[in-house]
Amino acid sequence: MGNSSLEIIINLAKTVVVFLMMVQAVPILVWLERRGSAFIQNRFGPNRVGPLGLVQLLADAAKFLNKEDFVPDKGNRLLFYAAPVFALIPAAVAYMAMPMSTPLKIGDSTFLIQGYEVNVGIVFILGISAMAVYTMLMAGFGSSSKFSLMGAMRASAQVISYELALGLAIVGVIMMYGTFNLTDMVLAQQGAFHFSGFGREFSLSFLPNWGIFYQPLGAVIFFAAAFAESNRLPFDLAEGEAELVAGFHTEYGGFKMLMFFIGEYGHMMIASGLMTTFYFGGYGIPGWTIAEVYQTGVSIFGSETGGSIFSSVMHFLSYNVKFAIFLWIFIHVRWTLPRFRYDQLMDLGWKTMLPWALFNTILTATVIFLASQYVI
Amino acid sequence: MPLGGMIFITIFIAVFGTALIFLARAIGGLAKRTSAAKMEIYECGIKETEKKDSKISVNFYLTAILFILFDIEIIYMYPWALNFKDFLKDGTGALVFTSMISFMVLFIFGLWWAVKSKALEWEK
Amino acid sequence: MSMDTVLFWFLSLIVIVPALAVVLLSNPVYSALSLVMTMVGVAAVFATLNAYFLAGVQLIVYTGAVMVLFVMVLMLFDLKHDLQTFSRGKVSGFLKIAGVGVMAGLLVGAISLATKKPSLIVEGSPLANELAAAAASGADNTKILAENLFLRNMLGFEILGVLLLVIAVGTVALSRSKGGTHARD
Amino acid sequence: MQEISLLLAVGLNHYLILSAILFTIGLSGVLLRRNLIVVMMSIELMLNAVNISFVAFSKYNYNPEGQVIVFFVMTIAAAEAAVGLAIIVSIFKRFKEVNIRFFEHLKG
Repeated sequence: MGNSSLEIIINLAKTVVVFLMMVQAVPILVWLERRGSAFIQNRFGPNRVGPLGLVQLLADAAKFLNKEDFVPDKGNRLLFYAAPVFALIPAAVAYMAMPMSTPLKIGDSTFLIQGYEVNVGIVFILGISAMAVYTMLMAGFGSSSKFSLMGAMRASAQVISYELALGLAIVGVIMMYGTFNLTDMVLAQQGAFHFSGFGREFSLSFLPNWGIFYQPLGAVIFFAAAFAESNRLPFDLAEGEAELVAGFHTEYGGFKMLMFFIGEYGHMMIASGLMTTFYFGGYGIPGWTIAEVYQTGVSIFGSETGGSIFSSVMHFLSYNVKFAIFLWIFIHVRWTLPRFRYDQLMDLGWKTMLPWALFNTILTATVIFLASQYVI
Repeated sequence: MPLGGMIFITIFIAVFGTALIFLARAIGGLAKRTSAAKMEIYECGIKETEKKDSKISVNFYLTAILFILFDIEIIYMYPWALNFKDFLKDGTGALVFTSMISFMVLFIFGLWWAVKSKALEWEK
Repeated sequence: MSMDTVLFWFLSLIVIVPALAVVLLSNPVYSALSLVMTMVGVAAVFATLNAYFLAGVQLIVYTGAVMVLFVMVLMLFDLKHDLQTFSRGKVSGFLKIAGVGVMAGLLVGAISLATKKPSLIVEGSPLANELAAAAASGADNTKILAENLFLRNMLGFEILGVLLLVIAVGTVALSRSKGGTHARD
Repeated sequence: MQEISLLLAVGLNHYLILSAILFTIGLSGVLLRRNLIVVMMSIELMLNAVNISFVAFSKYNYNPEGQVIVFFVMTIAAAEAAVGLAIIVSIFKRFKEVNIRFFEHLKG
C-alpha cells in the first residue's frame, strides 16, 4: 500500500475519491441521458431547474430523500434493504482497478491515478463485476413479488449468458498482450501501428498501435456483451415495462431506487473503461508518446514534478475523452434501438456471439502461431 | 495485491450506503399504513394471490448449469493465452497449441450438443 | 503487528463466521448468501498466499457461477425456513458428537503435524526457484502456473475437458428426463 | 511469550488450522443439516478448506503443483455442483421436497 503512513492514508483517501467521482458522474450521466433522449426524439427534456436543466438531478435527489420508506409486508426485510447497498459495491470495487493516467511522481513518492493497481486486473474485474448478479437475486427474492422474481431470474440468466461471450472475447486480448495487467496493456499500445511476424516487420505510421486494429471482431463482441452485462437497452429485458412492470426493482422507490441506478451506471462505466483500455489505447494520446508528453511538461514547468503533473493531467483528459465517447454510445444506442424478445436475446448470446467469440480466439491463436513459425 | 484498500473501500461503501438509506428513512419517514392494500406487493392492482407453486421455467437453471461448465472451460484458456507467446519462444508452442485446439474442439462439441438437444430453446 | 498479520486474522474471521452461519442458519437462502461471503474470504486468503490468479478464478467460478446456481435453485423452489433444520434422534446425536470429535482430532493433528515442520521442500524441483523469486517480490506468478499446467499436467487438463463435456451432456439429459417409477401424480 | 508469537508470526500452521476449522464446519454441516441443498453447500465448504491448505503448502514449499491441483479441484467442484443440483432439481420436481428424511422412500 505504500511505505510511510502518510502514503497509506493518501492511498486510502484516493479510493474514496474515485468512488465519489463515480457517484458524482451518475447525475451528470442521467442529465445527459434525458437531454440526449429528448434531442433524439425531438423533445425538450428537463430544462426548467437551473441553466439547461442541470440542477434537475439535485432536485430529484432531494425529492427522493423525502419519499417515505416502503417495505412490502410479505417481503424479506433484510434482503430488501441489503440489495441496494450491495448494488454499489461490485461496480465501485472493480472500477478502482482501472488505470486512468500515468503515475504522479512527487518527490520520492509515486501515486497511481487509480484506486489501486491489481496485477491480475482483468480477472479481478471480471470476478468482482460478476457479483452484481446477487444484487438482482437479492432484490427479486427480498420483495417476494412475482414480477420482481421473474425480472431477477431473467436478468441473472441474461447476465451470466453474456458473461461467456465477454470472457471469451477477452482471451484474444490477453493472447496479444501476454499480460493480465491493465497498465501493461496500455503501455503496449503506445506508438504507431507495428507488429513483427512471418519473419519481417509491418508498420503503418499513420495508425496508432491500438488493440482495435488487431481484434476488431473481439471488440465488437466485447462491446455488445458489455451492453447486455450492464442491462441496458436493447438488452434490458429485466425491466421490460410492457411485461414485467419494472423487473427486479418493481417494489423499490425513493433513494433505494437511486442506488440501483448508481450501480447500473457503474457497470456502464466499467464497460466503457475496459473498452478504452483493451481496444483504444487506454489513457495514451495517439501520436504523442508518454515520454514526449513528460518532456514537454518538463520544458514548460522546468521541473520533473511539473512534467509528471503535466503528463498525468494530459493523459487523464485523454482517458476521459475516450471514456465519455463510449458512455455517449451507450446512451445513443438506448434511444435508437428497440428491445429484443427474450428468446432472441438468449439465441443471440449462446448461438451467435459465443461461436463468433470462439472463432475469434481460434483465429487469433492460429495467426500468432503461424506468424512465429513460418516466414513469408 | 492491495487487499487492504479493497477491504477498506468495501466497508466504506457498505457504511456509506447504509447511512444513505437511514438518512432517507429519517427524512422521509416510514410508510404510513393508511390501508392494508398499500403494503401489499404490486400485482397491477389486483388483490395479491399467494404463489404456492412457482411457475419459473426450468430453462433458467439449465442455462446456469451450462454457464458454469462453459465458464470453466473459458477460464482454462486464460493462463494459456497469457503464456502463449512464451510457449512459442520456448519451442513448446506447437504442442500447447494442439492441446488447446483439441480442448476447444471439446468445447465446440459441447456447445453444438447443447444447441442440438434444444436445451437453449426458449418459448417464443 | 504487521499489515499481513492483521489481514490474516481479519480474513480468517471473514471466512469462519459466515461458514458457521451456513451451517447454523435455518433459512437456506441466508445460508447460500453466507457461503458467498466465505468464498470471497477464501479468495482473499488466496491473494495473501500470492495465488493471485487463483483468487480471481475463485471469484469467477465460485461466487460468479456456482453460487449463482445455488441461489437460483433456492429461489426456484421458494423455500422458506426449513421445518426441521437439524437432524434429531440417537443416531444423529451420535453423529453430532462424532463431528465435534473429528473437529478436535483434525485440529490437534494439524497443529502437531505442522509444528514438527517436516521438510517438504523439493530441492531443485522444476520452477521452484522461479516461484520463490516471485513470492519474494510479490509479482504475478500465473506464468509459472501456466507452464506447469500446460506442460507437465497436460493429460489432466485434457481429461477435465472431456469430463466437462460429459457433464454438460449428462445434466441436459437429466433435466430433460421425464417419467420414472416414483412419480406421485 | 508463546501466545504473542503465535498471534504475530503468521505461517503455514495458521493457514492449516484455518483450513482444518473450515473443513470441520463443512463436515458438521453435512452430518447435521437435513436440507439437501445445504448439504451440497457444506461439501463446497470442505472443498474450499482443502484448497486453502493446497495453496498454503504451495507457497511455503515453493511448489507450483499445489496451485495446479487447486485449479483442478475447483473444476471438479463446479462440475459436482452442476450435476448435484440437476439431480436435486429433478428430485424436487417429482416429490416437492428437499429434506433428506424424505428420501427413505428411495430405498430398494
